[in-house]
Amino acid sequence: MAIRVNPKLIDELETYGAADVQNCYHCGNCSATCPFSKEPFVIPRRSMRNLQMGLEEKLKGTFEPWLCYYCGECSQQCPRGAEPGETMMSLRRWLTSRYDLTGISRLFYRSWKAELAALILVSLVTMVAFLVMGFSLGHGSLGVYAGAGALFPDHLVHILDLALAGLLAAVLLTNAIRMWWLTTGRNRNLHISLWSYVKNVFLLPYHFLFQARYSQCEKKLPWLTHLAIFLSWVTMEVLVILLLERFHSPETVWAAHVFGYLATIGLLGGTIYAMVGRVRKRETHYKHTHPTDWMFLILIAGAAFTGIVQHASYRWLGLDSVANIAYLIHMMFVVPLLAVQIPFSKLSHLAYRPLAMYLATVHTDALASQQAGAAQTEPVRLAA
Amino acid sequence: MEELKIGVFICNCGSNIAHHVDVDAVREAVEAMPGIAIARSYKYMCSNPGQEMIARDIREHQLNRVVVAACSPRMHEKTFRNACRNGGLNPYLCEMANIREQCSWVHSDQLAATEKAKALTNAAINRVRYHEPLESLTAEMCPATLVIGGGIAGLTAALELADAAHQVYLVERTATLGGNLARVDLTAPHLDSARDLLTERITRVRANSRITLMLNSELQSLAGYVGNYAAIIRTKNGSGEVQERKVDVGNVVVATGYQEFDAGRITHYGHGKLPNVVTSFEFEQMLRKGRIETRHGKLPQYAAIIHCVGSRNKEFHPYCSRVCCMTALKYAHELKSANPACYVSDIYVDMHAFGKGHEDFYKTTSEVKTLFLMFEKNERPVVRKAGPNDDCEMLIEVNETLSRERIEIPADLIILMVGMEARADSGEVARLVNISQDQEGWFMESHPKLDPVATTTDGIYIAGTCAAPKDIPDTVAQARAAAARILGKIAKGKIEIDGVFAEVNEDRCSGCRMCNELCPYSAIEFNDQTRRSHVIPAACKACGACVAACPSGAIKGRHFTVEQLHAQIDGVLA
Amino acid sequence: MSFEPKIVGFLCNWCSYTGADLAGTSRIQYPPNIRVIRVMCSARIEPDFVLRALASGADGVLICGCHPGDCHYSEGNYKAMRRYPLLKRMLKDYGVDNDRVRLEWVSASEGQRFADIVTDMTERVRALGPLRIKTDLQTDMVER
Amino acid sequence: MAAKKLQIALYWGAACGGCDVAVLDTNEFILDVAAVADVRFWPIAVDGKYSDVEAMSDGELDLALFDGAVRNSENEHVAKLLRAKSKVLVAFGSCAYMGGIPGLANLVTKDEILATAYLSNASIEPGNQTVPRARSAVDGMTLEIPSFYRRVYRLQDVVDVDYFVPGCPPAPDQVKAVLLAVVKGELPPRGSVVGASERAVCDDCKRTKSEKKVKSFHRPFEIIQDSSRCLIEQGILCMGSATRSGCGVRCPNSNQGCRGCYGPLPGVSDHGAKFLSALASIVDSKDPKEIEHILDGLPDFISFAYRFGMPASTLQRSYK
Repeated sequence: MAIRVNPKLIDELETYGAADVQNCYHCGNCSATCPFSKEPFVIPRRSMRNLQMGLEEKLKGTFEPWLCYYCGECSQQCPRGAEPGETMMSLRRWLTSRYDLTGISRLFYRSWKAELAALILVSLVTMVAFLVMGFSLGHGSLGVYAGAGALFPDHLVHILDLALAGLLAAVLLTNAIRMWWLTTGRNRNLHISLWSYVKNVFLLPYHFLFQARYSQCEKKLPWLTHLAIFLSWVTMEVLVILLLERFHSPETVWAAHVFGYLATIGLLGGTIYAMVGRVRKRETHYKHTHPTDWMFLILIAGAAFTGIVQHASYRWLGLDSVANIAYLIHMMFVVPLLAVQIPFSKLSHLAYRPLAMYLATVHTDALASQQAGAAQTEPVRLAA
Repeated sequence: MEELKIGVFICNCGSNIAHHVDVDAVREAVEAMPGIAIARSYKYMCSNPGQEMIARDIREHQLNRVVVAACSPRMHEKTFRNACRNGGLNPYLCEMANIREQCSWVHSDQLAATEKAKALTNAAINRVRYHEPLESLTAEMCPATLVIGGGIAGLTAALELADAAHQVYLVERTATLGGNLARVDLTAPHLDSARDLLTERITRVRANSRITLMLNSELQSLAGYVGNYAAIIRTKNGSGEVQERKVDVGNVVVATGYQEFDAGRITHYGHGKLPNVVTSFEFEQMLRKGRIETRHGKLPQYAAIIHCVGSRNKEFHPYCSRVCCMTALKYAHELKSANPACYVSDIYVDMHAFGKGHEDFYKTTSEVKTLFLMFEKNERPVVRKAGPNDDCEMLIEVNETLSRERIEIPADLIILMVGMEARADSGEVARLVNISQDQEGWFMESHPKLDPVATTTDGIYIAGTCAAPKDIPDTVAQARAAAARILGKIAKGKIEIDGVFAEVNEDRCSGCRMCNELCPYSAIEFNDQTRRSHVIPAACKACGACVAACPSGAIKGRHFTVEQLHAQIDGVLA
Repeated sequence: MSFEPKIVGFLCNWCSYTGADLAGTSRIQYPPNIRVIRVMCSARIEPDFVLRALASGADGVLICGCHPGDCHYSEGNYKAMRRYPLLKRMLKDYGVDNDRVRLEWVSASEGQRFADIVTDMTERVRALGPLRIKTDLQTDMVER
Repeated sequence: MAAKKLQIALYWGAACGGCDVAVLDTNEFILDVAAVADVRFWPIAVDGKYSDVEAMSDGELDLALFDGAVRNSENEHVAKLLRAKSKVLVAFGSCAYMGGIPGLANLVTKDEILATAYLSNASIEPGNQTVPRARSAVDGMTLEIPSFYRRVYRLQDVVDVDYFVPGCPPAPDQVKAVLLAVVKGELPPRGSVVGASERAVCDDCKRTKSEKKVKSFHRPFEIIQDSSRCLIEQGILCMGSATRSGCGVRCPNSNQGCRGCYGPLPGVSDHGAKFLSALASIVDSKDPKEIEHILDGLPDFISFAYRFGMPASTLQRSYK
């Protein structure tokens, strides 16, 4: 059945950051240089083509953009300056907005003012909530940072963290299922055995933690910076969720704190490096910056910095009230970061990328077995 | 017959001949034959010393015949004829024996190769005994030229000739000048106006006193040969009655152009049935009126351009019509500039952007967001009316090659890039001026690479799209090339007719007229008064068909007479 | 020593002679039994030449021209196409085996084809043995 | 003193006697000849014997007209005898000049001829099949008859011939012209053909000639002919375009195609091959199969092409 061409889709993708896609005349240089473009995936040319022709259903049905780690080689090779790298980035943004049923992600990507407003709103709400919680419910005082009478007692913060984590996990999970459905579930002629699903499950945590695929790119530095930021962020999460009390105990438990310091350095260093890169625009993947990229970086950097201030003022300077204020501001960065960025914006890729890797392997196995079946019918060709 | 003094020169050609043929044995075998004044062998006969040796021997030994046993006559016959001429001997008194391409290179057995070389040399000697000196004839060259076709090619050629102060008769079938170019608004890739190109030419043609412009006229007949053609032109004036006028010309430039492919022949495109499917020329009319709109006066939101309509496929024409790709890009630009909100899809087979500035033009067309869709040339798209809930007039279904998807393209207006084909009446024009056509009906040039504007018939030149599809720069270049060739001949004043042609011995011709119909160049005229046939030397191409067929043996094939060939047969079997 | 037939070849300048030259430049080997006479067009070859060649000692005659439609003079080869079958019928009545006289179309690019034709014809005429018209005519004049 | 009378002789080799009759056809003119010439030897008309000729001195005869081909040893013997005895020996008529109708025998072997004549012929009763032999014993005597050559020769193949007069038979006025030329001594250089034109029959033929394109060949009786139009254009075989004129276009004027008895034009070495070349060239077809079909309309073309000149053809006989 013929698929309807929709020339208007390109205009829509321009709002997601794509540019000059129409210049591509399919010489195939990009796919030739892309290290990940191997059968059955043609990265980035197939997506460029489907985008040019406005085949929305096809675009929604592919996870190829998630297999691209924006090394920027393709954009350098492109004779027509069609920026395939940036197009793939914009496709990831567009896909994120497709997976999110609420439509909020689409709103944020289409107008950065909306997203900024949302962020500010959420951070204000967080501030008010914490203050109300701190002064009224917990009867804490500004001057006390830890222990009984602390402005923000550990157990309250825990409840808040867990609640937030649960909410985010739920949202992410629905979007991930929708991603599975769009790319694999509704695909009639792809028969994937349950065993194949189970067998490859280990890929999810593996890619989540190590971004193994990113390491296969030619230049290793981008992978390392990303890994540093990511691991630091995970460490912080773990520390905050599990060892919060230990942090607030008077003596310094070096065994935990050293991880804290490392994670903070990783987060701060990585984000500053990324921001400087995006300002200088020397590497290809830092040439084009979408507003959402800025907001994402600013939030992390802000969270990390305020984290340090809070820790230093409490741990080293003993200024509890300053620590409390710092902690409040810290939360005003962290909550919007988690509440907005994860489900509706850039950070959701932490779920989509590992899932894409996993699905890629599952797809390849399924296709291989189907072809194997087909291979028998191929006429055998004896060695020359 | 004067006493024969034959010089035989046998070439080693380095080792090419000497490697398999014992050259000295051949020389010794030939030396003793009657009439041989001198027999030599030499390393490279075609070298300057080799040629000088021939000239010197002719003078010193008063040679009146020369035989050169060396490579193929197709290679160096001219060289050795010149050598004889330099020695003061008529060039036609020289004969070659091919003992390289047809002997040493193809027979490794040295004994057999040498025997064969002897036989071939002996045959050449036998033949050269009967050679007669031949002089090339000259004929006056009439400086006037007939140009058929008033398009850009005809206009350019006419101007070029008239500017060189020569009389030109420009014959145009229709009432207006400009031909196909007059039906075009802008030209690719610089979007300059076709009207400006033409008006400049037409005003100069009308102003030039040396160009006799004959509109509504056709060539009725053309008789004679290069330099001496008599053309009869038939003109229909306003009131429908016909006058005929005879003009004498030396050369003819055929610039009759092309006709567009009838898009109706491809039923899938629905031209003629769906109102908004237009051909490129119909779209040009829209552009000239300055308003791009569908038949219902609506600005098209979706426009589609389909390439290769009638070109590059098995069913209609295998060749590429060369100009449609850039014209299609021009339309994409014009559509977008007329209505920026219009989504243009360009459905093509391959993008032939071969000329100057074409690739950039292709790139800028991409930049204005034209959607390029490729299809396989023999799997043409199908156009159908869209359904009620579609937001477009028509849908084009095609297998898109780049994405290997079967797609449907929305279109409110479809422009068919119709290809070029030979004019329906090109057969008559070809017969009138006695030139041949290839199987597609295009006129055949004398040599596709070395001689593109001349034809195998001397004095008849072809320029522009009547020979093959081409764009304006090539057409103008060919028109000027044809004019230059003619000016070269006019400057010489006389035309040289090669000495080799057929000749009727009127004392022997019985008027049986067996030969009249055999000549494809109608070079044999029958004189009703004297009841004798006569060969026109200039028109005769020396194929020898009439010589062999004349039952009285009254037609002599100069340089290929019966005596010469009989002698060669006996010689080769000696 | 096996019988070496003498074959006279009449080749047209524009196609078959050029094809034979191409066989040369490509060094395609073929038997030396053929001796080529160049004419401008196969239309110039008269049946009389064939008979004269046979009477002068040839064991076979090969006539070559351009493929129909390729003739440099546009219709020359059609004349050869018409004369050859009538000559072939006459030769049959003369008792000369039809394999001894052949008409073949060879284009300027068919060097290999020319070599194959010459090889094939040489073998066929060798199998037919010597024609011996020349010697027979000489003995006619002596013994009655 | 009265001019010495011309001594002339006529003889007939393998002939039908038509040429001798042609001499008489000059009607009263023969009396003028008789007035100026003595016919010393003319087997058909006067009683001269071989012994009379053998008794003559060499060159005694001023003119000898030899008609008929050389088919057996007697023809050759007399030819050599007359050659010796006469100043001018003329091959008179197509048989002597080109082999004529008897010459067609060269298409078959001597044995086939004898078998057809004496063995397998319908009119021979079985058991009475005797084949003539050069020497045979009859009534105790040996009977010698001239030996039957294995092929037919032209006069010039056995002796030197001074002049050739073509025609089967030569037209009476041509005979008269030849005799007058001899009487007046105005003869062209030795070896040339006399009594015929240097142009083909078409030159004198009154039929209108236009461009020649033949789609099919017919026998004269098969179609209704247009007597004003060239025969070959109507597909009727006529060798006039390749044959010397001089006969007064007798055959085409009686709606019958010329058969070429006056021989080829000067410079043409093979009469039949030349006509073949012309005829085939005007076959109006470019398709090999259609050409073969058209040529099927010419059964036994060799016999038509060399009807009067098989021994004069390049191959002279068949090699079956």
